[in-house]
Amino acid sequence: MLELNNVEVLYSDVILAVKGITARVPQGQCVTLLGANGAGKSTTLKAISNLIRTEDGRVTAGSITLDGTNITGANPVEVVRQGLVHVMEGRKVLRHMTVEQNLVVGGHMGSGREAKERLDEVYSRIKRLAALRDRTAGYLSGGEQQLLVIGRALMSQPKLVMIDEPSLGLAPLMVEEVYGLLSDLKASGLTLLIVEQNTRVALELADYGYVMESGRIVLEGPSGQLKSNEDVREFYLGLTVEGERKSFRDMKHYRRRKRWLG
Amino acid sequence: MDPAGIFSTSYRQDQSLIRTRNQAITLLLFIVALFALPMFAEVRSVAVMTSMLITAVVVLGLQINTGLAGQVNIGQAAFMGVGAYSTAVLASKLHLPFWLALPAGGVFAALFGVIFGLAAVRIKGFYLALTTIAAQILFHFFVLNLPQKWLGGSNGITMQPAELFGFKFESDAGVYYLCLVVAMIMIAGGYGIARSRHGRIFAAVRDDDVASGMMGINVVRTKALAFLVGAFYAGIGGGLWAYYVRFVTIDQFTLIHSIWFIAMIIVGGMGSITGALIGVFVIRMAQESITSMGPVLIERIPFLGGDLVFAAMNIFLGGIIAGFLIFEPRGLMHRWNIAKRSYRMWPYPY
Amino acid sequence: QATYNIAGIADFTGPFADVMKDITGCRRGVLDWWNDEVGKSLGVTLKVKEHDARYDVAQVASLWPGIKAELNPIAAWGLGGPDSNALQQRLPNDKIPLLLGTAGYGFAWKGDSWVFNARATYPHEAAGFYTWYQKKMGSAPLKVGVISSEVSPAYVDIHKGVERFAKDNPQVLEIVETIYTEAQPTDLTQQVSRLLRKGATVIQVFNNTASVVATRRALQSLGKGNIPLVVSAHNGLLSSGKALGDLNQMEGSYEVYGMAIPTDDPTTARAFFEKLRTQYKTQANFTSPCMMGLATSLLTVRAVEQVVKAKGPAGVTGADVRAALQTNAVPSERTFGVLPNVKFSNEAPFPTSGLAVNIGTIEKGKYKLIEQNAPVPNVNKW
Amino acid sequence: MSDLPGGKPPQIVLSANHLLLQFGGIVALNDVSIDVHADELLAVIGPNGAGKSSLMNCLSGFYRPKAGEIRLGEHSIRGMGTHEVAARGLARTFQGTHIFSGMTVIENLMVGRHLHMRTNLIQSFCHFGPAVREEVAHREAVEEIIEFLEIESIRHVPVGSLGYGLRKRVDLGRALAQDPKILLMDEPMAGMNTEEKEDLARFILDVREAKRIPIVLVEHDMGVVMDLADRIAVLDFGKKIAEGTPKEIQSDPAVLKAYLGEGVA
Amino acid sequence: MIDFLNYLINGALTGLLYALIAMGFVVIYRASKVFNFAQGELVVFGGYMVWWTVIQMGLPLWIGLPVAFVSAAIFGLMIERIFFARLVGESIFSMVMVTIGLLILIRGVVLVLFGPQVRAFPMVFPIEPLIFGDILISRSMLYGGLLTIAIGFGLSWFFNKTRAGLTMTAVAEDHQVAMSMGISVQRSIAFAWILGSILSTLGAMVHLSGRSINMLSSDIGLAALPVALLAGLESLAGLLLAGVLVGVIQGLASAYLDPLVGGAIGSVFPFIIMLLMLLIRPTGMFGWKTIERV
Ligand SMILES: Nc1ncnc2c1ncn2[C@@H]1O[C@H](COP(=O)(O)OP(=O)(O)OP(=O)(O)O)[C@@H](O)[C@H]1O
Ligand SMILES: Nc1ncnc2c1ncn2[C@@H]1O[C@H](COP(=O)(O)OP(=O)(O)OP(=O)(O)O)[C@@H](O)[C@H]1O
Ligand SMILES: [Mg+2]
Ligand SMILES: [Mg+2]
Repeated sequence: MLELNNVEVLYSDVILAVKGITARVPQGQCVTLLGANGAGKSTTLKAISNLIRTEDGRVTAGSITLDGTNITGANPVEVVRQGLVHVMEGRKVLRHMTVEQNLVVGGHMGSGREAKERLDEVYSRIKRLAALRDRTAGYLSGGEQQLLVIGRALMSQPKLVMIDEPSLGLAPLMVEEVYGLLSDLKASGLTLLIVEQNTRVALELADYGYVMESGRIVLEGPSGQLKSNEDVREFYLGLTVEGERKSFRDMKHYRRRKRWLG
Repeated sequence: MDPAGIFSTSYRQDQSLIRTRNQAITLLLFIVALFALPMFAEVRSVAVMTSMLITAVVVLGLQINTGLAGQVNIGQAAFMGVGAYSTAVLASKLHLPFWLALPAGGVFAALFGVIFGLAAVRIKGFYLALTTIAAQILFHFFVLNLPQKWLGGSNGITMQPAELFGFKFESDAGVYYLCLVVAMIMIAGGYGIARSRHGRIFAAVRDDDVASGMMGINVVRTKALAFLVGAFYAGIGGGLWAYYVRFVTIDQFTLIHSIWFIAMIIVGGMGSITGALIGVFVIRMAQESITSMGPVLIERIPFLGGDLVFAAMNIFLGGIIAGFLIFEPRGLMHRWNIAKRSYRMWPYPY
Repeated sequence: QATYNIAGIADFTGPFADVMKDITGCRRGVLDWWNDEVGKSLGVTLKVKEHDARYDVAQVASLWPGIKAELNPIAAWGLGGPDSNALQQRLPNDKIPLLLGTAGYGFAWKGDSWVFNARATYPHEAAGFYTWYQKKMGSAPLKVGVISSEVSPAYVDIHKGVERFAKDNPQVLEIVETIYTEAQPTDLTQQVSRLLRKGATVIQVFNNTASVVATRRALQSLGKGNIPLVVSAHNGLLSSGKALGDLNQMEGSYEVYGMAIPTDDPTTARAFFEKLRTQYKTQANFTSPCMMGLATSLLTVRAVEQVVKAKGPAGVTGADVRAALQTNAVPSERTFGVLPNVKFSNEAPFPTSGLAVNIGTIEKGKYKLIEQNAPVPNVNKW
Repeated sequence: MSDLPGGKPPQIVLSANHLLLQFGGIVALNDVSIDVHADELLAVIGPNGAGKSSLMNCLSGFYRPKAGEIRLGEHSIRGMGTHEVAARGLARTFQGTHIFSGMTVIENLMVGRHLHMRTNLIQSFCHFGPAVREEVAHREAVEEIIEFLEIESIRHVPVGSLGYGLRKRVDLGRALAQDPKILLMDEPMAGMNTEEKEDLARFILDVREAKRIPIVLVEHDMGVVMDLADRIAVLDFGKKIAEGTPKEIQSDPAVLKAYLGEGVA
Repeated sequence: MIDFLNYLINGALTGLLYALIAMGFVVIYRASKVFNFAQGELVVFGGYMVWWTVIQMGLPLWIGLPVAFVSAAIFGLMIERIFFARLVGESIFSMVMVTIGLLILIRGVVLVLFGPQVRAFPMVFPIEPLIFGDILISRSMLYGGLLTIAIGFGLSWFFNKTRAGLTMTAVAEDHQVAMSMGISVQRSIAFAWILGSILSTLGAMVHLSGRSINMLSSDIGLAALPVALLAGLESLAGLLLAGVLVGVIQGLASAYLDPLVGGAIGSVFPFIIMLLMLLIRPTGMFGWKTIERV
């Protein structure tokens, strides 16, 4: 459905943040993009939705296609109209507007009636939001905001949703709730591209995963396979080779293995 | 920034402005050239340079206040006016020597500025920017309506030329040197402030005043300080202006002047001292060349008529500013930095 | 043929842009005429070059040294405030006289000046009018309402001067109130009706045309169209009339200044202007701004004549021109009646003795001269 | 390390008593009290919206609690401005990123040194002798931290262009640059992968060892909390529902219900 | 007493005129987050459009005015096309600064197109005032005032209740977020400027009806500024209240204080009120409070 082939992204004409990555998100599947800080995950998503243009960045090489149509450097508005929504890092709610207004705006495309229906649909999917209708979004707690931005994305009836770190700063129960939501979205046939740091839950949900390091894809494969990959186990799941969790207290006396051999 | 291969070997060197010998030499030559200007350049350009230097001082203040500390200020001309009037009053009524009257003017302007600095503590963003317009209005009103004896009201104040050890700064060249020396001190100071502790807390408050507070920065004081510095520069500029024209009236310090000052820091690039200087240069050059183009055009194509030609000039001026913003919204300095960055990476493309 | 330059400072993009064309046009016209009919025989040619200073002191100040170096002028022509503000202090060193077509200001009332206003101050001119009008109306002192503004210090200077004159001459007039407006007043009905309730029988509007229009409209909407306004040269009856739609709307109002009134009446000034337009293709209309242009330029050329007659065509300097201006009276006929007899003294930048003003009005929709050379009483400094 | 040698009662560095904080209808903090002992790491956990950040904000003087008392060392800091609290030696890092995005990493850390710098405006203006010397001196201090956090490579990079995780690291560095008496950290590990969490955990342990300052840590990653914390306080709906050692907390039914959920442990 | 009533009523009406002009600011702000410094110039341009169609072309009002509004709208659109289309995604700040460039530019354009002369402005509203006993009210101001109230509430409803309005409000919240939702920031900005120009033309119509127009007419923009800030830059209905407040205080001040002071103190009052109000409520009476979560 979504295909990137060796895409390069350049910020303010000097910083090459993504150095040619190739990836594909098949229809109806959930793909996750893992990687260290500054690996270029968010950048990749911004490149797809072409929001990088607001940060003085641009795609300098490669192509991005959605259902066969080339959307490289397309107007973000077009991208959304094509059915691809980008939920940005850090729960970007419209802070001064109420929850309901946020959702209404999310459904700004299409007729008023459709919007109304979708609104009810979202409320029924995400029960919490219904209760918060008239609260000012800026004052919601982290989890509520995360649910809100996802709900807002749904308002535009997307075919594919890209979510940047949905579990960022969420409490365990909240993480479960959010991923619960994501998995039944997936079940209802929505295609998902998720950037995550919380590798465990991400790999639970995802069918396929990519691992980025400093702008390149260094590892990819079906999530099952990734889960069993040594490096992923060590660096992303924090498991010792024997498989039980390392204690964070041992960090001091622990030397990092040379990584990503082969 | 240094070309690839050159690295700083000490923190002092890493912090200093001038790193390589060539940079030092260029700077030196430039300064020499400035001092030699009246000897080779024709009168017109000396006069233009003089007004540029004065403007530079004022705009530098604006840059520190707005570009560095992020407190947008559209009342800079009013601050300049306060300085000019204070200097004029002190010099002509109390007969202070200029080396006292000039700084005093700066101080008075600074005091006036602090008032708005304190307002800036609660009022932020556009709201602040627009309240500083009030400075303009209040300045105008008070000068006109306070007793004539104090500020001359509608009469304005006439002044004698600045005088030092019997030398009168009266000739065009004389005034030029006066402005040059003062401006160079102020510019050096500008760089000093920008690079030291104070410049940093200004920028900190600009970027995130909540976090700054928790870094132990007294946000109230810092904002007030920013306005104080900015207004002080404006005041010094005003004082120079007073000694340049030797007659001050309110209509020399109007809102439109403030707006031009803003335009200059934009074109030059927000937050950079050098940028401010570039901005002043570019805009004043544009203005001057356009005002001198006018008469020429009229002589060439008389049927156009003066009104049309000169009106068209305004379109150019506005177009220049807008053009700069459209094609380099972050100002010339930003373009320059990018150039330097890629130059540093050279020969690698990115 | 010796050629001398004159520096023309113009304001094509500032507040006086609207009157600029006529001023510069008529200034040039006079030079064309003079070079052709007088200069040739004297062996002198005069040239003017205009610079736009936007009525902005900063512009004038930074332009001037260049102009001076480029043209080395023997005289400069300006408009008013900013020009004299920027230059008055340095002219004595530059040794170049600056001539202005506007009336003078109180703040310029200083001795030994290098600035010359063709006319006395606005308060002088107003005084001339009120003295005449008070006699016309009978014995009781006039009740005057003043519309002014603080947008420019010049306006403030004007009403301050007039207030002073009223204080010194209670038998002539009493000012019921001074009202302050913006550059473009919104509805003035309230303020004007207040003036009327305070008994104003004439309203002085010396600031700008917009204010004249607003005041006039206020009077009309109050059904008091018969109350006369008195205006000056820069917002005269013609331009105000045009701004109102047609001259009739200024019916019964007056304009006053120490220059010829640009009516269609067959005056010598009119004849002179016709000559300029027909013979010298002058691009301008016969308006009060044009009069300012004529006044400045005529004074200049007459002064130059004096100098040349005295020391020959060679080596005429700005100092000579100033000396000639200060020493020689210029009788009215030498300016084709554009100006009354003008005699500068060393005590002020404008003529202070033997002053007279002309008064124009609209009568039955026609713009006509109603009084010539009305004497100006003594006005004290304010 | 709460059981100090000699078993004498732990010395209390920071204490908040019966804090009450409201926003309109919402009660963000409801009679919350915590003590921070010398040289301990106190973790504060709780569901989203429980009031953890609000607590941090009260402690650092950003929010003014309606009622309650806050003491840093012996004197009360209630009602003080944030900069005064900071001046008394309290440093903090932020949930989300609150760094000075317009400046480079170095400059950010140098701002952290602000409290310890003395040059006045005039000296900065001249930028000679003392000003420069002070700059250099503090620059050395900052370089140590940079080395410690292993961010040498991005020294001169404008922070605005850094990824989320690196920003958080700079944030920590800035707090350390203040060399505080006590350090509050609000979700420092959010948005990091396990490896980076391990690094950060290492930094935290190092800080404790090197500087021996108490730390209050708000964090959602149970693994981190359970491993690093000496004591844990649990907030829920603005109330403190439990406090104790990781062991106790892990087995506390109320906590399991409100926060951990049955699954995690 | 009657005087007092007169000042009160007319002050209120003048205030509503300010509010109408200020609406230009707010609409543009509310749909693009850009504060337009060239508002006064837009007013002048709109005014000249009316002058041009009605006086110059001699069209009857009922044709001339619509034509004027349309051409003003086109002008607004052109501004967006030429200047802001390219700036989408750039910092708000640079957009705001572009309006400063516009200010200077439009002045030039107006000078070139319409010349500097003071022109007669058509008599859009009948000149004779309404008279109730001793109270007299200028019709242009009264009708203008009523119009302003209607528009104020209308726009307020549009921006707070309708989907289209909220969508633009989203743009005012954050361009990037709006884009991520597929909202066309560009369209929103275009709309803002079109609406802004139309409102300005309306303002010019009320302000100048039966008076005169030239460059200086742009000062009204400055006079309206305090009203916009007093109300808060996001609030449309609030403008009405703020306008009345400012208008009345200014009216009374200039009526009773000017003579005492011997100066135009009335004209500084709005700014003083504004300053005080902002010190108490930093985002005006009804503006969005800044949300600071740490
Ligand atoms: N606006 C920008 N300008 C310049 N460089 C940028 C910009 N945004 C990101 N970068 C650079 O691009 C690289 C990738 O950043 P990105 O935000 O995509 O990382 P990430 O994988 O999302 O990290 P994190 O997990 O912390 O969010 C980083 O090295 C960063 O320095
Ligand atoms: N400035 C504020 N104005 C209004 N309500 C606020 C404000 N700050 C916090 N709140 C409310 O107080 C409650 C506690 O918020 P707080 O941010 O402290 O929770 P938290 O425990 O930090 O949640 P998270 O784990 O998501 O950070 C929330 O309901 C929030 O909506
Ligand atoms: Mg990211
Ligand atoms: Mg929190």
